[in-house]
Amino acid sequence: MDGEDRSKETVGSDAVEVDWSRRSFLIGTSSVLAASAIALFESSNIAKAFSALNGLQVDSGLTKVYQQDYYYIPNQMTWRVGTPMTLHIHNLSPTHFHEMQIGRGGFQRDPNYYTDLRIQFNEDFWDGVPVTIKEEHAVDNLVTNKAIVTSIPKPGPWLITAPGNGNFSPTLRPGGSISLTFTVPNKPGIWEYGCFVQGFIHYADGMKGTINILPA
Amino acid sequence: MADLLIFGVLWVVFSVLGELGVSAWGHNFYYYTASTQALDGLSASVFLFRFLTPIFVFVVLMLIFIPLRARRRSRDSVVRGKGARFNATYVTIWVTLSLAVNLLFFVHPTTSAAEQMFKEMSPQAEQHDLVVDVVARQWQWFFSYPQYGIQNALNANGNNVLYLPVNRPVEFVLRSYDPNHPYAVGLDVIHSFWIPAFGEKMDVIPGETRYMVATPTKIASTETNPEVRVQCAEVCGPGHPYMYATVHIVSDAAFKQWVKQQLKAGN
Amino acid sequence: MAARTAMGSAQTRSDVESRIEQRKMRSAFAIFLFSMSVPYFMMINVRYIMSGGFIPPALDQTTGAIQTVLLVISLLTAVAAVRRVQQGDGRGYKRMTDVTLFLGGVGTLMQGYELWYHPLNPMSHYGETFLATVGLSVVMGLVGLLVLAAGRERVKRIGVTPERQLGYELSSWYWVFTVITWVALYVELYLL
Amino acid sequence: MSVARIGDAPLPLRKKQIMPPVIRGLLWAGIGFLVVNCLVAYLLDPQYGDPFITQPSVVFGWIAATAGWLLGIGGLENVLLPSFGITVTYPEATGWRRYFAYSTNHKVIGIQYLVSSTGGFFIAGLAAMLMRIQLMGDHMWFFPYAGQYIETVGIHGTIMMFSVGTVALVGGLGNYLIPMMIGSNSSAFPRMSALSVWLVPAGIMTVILSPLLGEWTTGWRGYEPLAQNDPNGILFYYLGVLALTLSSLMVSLNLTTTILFKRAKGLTWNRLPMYAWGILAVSLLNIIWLPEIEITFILAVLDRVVPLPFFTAVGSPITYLELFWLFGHPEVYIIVVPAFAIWMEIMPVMARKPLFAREWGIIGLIFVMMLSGFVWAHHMFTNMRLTEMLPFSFFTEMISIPTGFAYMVVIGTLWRSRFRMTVPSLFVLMSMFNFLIGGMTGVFLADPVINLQLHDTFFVVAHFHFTIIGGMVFTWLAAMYYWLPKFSGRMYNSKMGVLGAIWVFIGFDGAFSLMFIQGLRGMNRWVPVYPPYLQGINIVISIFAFILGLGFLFNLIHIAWAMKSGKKVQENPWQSKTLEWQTTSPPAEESFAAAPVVTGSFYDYEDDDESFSIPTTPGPVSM
Repeated sequence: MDGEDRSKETVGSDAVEVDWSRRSFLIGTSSVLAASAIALFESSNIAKAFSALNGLQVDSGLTKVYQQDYYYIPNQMTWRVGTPMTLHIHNLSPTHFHEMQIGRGGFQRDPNYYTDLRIQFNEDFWDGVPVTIKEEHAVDNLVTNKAIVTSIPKPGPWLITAPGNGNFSPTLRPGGSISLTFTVPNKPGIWEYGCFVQGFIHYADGMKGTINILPA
Repeated sequence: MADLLIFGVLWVVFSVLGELGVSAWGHNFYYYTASTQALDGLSASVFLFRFLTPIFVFVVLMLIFIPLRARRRSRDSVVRGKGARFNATYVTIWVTLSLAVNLLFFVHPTTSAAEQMFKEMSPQAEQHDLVVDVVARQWQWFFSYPQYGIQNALNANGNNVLYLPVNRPVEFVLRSYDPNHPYAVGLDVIHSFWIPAFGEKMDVIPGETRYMVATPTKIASTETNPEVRVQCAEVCGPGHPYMYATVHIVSDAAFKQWVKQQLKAGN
Repeated sequence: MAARTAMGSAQTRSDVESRIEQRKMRSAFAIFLFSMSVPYFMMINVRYIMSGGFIPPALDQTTGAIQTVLLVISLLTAVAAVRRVQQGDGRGYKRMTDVTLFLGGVGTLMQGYELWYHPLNPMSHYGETFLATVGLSVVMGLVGLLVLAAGRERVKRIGVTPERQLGYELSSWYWVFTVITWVALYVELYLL
Repeated sequence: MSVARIGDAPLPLRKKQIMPPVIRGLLWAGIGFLVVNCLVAYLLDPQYGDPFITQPSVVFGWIAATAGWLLGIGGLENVLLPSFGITVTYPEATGWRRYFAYSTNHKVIGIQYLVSSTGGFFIAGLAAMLMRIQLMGDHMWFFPYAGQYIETVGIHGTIMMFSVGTVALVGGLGNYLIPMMIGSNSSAFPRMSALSVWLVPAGIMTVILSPLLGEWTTGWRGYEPLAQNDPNGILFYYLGVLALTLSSLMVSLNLTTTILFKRAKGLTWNRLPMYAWGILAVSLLNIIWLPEIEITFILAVLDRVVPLPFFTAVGSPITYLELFWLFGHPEVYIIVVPAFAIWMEIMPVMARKPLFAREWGIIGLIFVMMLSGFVWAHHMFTNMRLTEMLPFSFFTEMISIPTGFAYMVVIGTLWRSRFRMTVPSLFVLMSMFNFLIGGMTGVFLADPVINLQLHDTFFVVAHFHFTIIGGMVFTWLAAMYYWLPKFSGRMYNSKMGVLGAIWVFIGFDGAFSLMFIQGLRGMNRWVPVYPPYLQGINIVISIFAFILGLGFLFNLIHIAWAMKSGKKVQENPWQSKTLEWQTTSPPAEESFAAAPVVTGSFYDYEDDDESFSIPTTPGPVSM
């Protein structure tokens, strides 16, 4: 609401021929359009190319996995058999619960009417693996299944050791975190990890990743 | 005058054809009805169809007939139209009729059917109803039967399932929270409880309790007709399409049997 | 506005024409203010939907009262600035606007202080509406201050002519609008 | 711009190479985003795990980016600095360049709006095609994840509603035509609309890029409390829509003032063109309801960023629905009211007859506008108290009466006319037919008992597509063909135009009338997977939808071709009497060399014969 338009008045005495180059305009706008298209549709491939550029980086020691709605950062890792590891899982979602199961060998499926939902992996990575819980914060529950679990923090009712509750899976409340210390067992090959909470929808919506475990 | 006559004849003919079509197909408007409530909605729809058909035919015919009749041919020497810029009779009839039709619609199917629905949902009418507690969470339905002590009705595969006896009013008590994480209110969103064959749906709102009443009229199940299923109708996140449950409408005896079996299974 | 300059300067036109033109601009400004008042109506509604007439005892009544008094004084100086500009007194306008800017700036700062160090729980129904409503007022206040500062700079650089007078007037009126809405919000948030 | 002072020797022109404004705007937007985002994310509000983008940082970064974009495109030199009294010469672009720069010419702005809208239409249309591909299967097969499909639905709806529906007929055609129709050479606030037009591409880009922050699954409504639960992409939904609605709000302020205060001499309220009435009605809706929804969206953003619990599960989720639909239903009238006005604008010209019962047409527009504020809760029959249903049901049914007046006026105008069956009139008839179906199915939805079955099914999807595509997009095409000679001085190819009309009509009616049936058979909304018994009908719908998409593309290409190399025609090929046709086609920089004076009604065709007279004293233009 400022009222005046003065720029025009002065132009007359100070005539300038505007010249902005057609080429820079075309290149600029089309590259922005191309960049947005690439950002939308090709971002995952670009990320893959970048991670391939980095080469094979084997995780050891403290390895952090962040959980978001509905994906993991990172969604691929490389481990080596016999390496001592501390897996620090942190749920960054402000609202949702997340878990992290590791397994392979196909899925147990939900035999329901018209959908094909995956419940959990057939083979549990943590079977018989000694795991130490180093710290925990806002853990909803930790199903130990057949893992050999020792807990440094005082185990509460969240530690579910009874059989029949599914695979080893720490379920974190929003903002929760847990650190698991273990030595990578002699189970080389490609493993998958995923989150199957909330009616198994998180996995169905892309919350998954792969671990390549190299032989020693 | 000739135009008016031709138009009138066409209107009557097409309206009659339309009405015949409504008679032949109208009862099929809901495709599959398995509750009295669906039948109420269906009869309201058929009534609307009956009344709207001549109106629809009138306007569509006008939109086709006039341009064809009044079309300017290349040999026309006169380019101007001849009609009036105002015709009190036409405007009066149009305005009166549209007002009358809308008032009628408001009185007849709208208010009368709504009153019927309110009556079914009144506390007196619900005394002998079967009460089913429905809990919606992202992205699952849970059903419990407090009158029978069933905590969480499950089928053999461990999926949530809804069993209803035929011809007995059911009162669904709808709530949205996560029974596995009742302290995590952040997970609650709006869902909508819908059984297509029952002809009604009701939203499930976090922090509130809503009710829906239905009286099943047919023995059916999701396997025999997929319109008999519980489906979430309000978008509730990526799991929304998977948020459904199977429904079985069974005879009274079969329902009692099912209750026993559920209690035995400790559900 | 640009159309006016395109048509030529004020000297070539009759006074009547320019008065009509000014009336048009004022009416357009009124429409603008009408539109801008919708958010305030909404926030007042939202408060009663969310928390009814509840006023928490923790609310800092003193700061609220002081900032309201400051802003009301700045409203008076803004009106005085309009008077000055109508008399063609650019220097007077600038002086008055300086006072308005100072008082308004302090008032808005105090609002910002309340927003930052609020004694209320933001998860409570009153707290959330309080924060959002005061926040709305702060944002509108900052815009108003920016407009006032623009008017002040402009008058310093180009001075007042009948042609440009309306812009100065309207920037002051916008501040008056901001203060009036704050007074309404103050009554609604602190008293009722 | 080359300027020579009369009487002087021509000045030597200083050549100055500048960055193209669009590029400069993008650059400044990028810099603004990076700087402010990093500032907030790393210094003011660092969060655990050092994420580069946090919710607060992206909000402030977006604000800085939008400001940078608007300033870079020319706002700095033309608006911000002058308002502080600082004079800078920023040369005005000429030729094709001015369409990509800040320009105060209402015709340039109109074209800029139209191009942005068309871009949004085809982007959102592409999203619709992707959805239809997925729906050809009953399980996830095209999209990897269900959330992505639902997000695509949301992007489709958002862009269609806020950058096409509310913009094309108001910001686009309104900015171009309204000043000419009322005999003015400019709109009331040319600098405001010169900036507001650039908010549209900014808003579209924001919504399109929202997946980068994370999928959001609320559809075009940003529904709470789901929005609080969704990943961060919802923030870009709220911010993008904020930019788009802000643009529409500015358009409305500008056009209302223009119509109220810049009318030509003799253009009394009795003579005001129907389209101006339509824009006036729409603008009043915009002026009231857009600030309302903007504040609602800001509250929703605060819910996530601060956080406050307004609309979360522990807050009052129903309040968001009320506030949204309070705007949401007027929104659909914001979309169709200008379409009604365009029917009444085109039809008398084609019928060579005075507009029948003009007052009733205006009454219809005004009453639709007023009643639209009383009907919102029919979107909420499934979640409101029973006792509250009937009043809203009543008003919803009553709003069909003023809507019907548009039909009454057009039918009365056509009766016993000399009707020219041209491509615009064909499109208008098709639009009226489709909107009629949309309106009639609305009667079913207004009935609470039936609504409880039909709500949130594809029946509703079909219903509102019939009103919006049928009512608005078909009319938009009619308007584009009708005013094409005005824009370009050239004419479309009749055969191609008729082909385009029939093509779009078949695709549209085929796809969406089947959706009624599909909804009745139990297909709910926002689902990429569905029970197998619905697959057959979905495949047929998808095929019709692809036909429709290609049809729109065909019309776009045809219109673009006709503008560039169609047959040249005389200035007033339709022999229309409205003022915008009393100028050269395409109009000169200043539409009217001298201010026109209106001496008669624009819609009196009855007294004319072949030699057609202009009801205006156009001044030097025609001499």
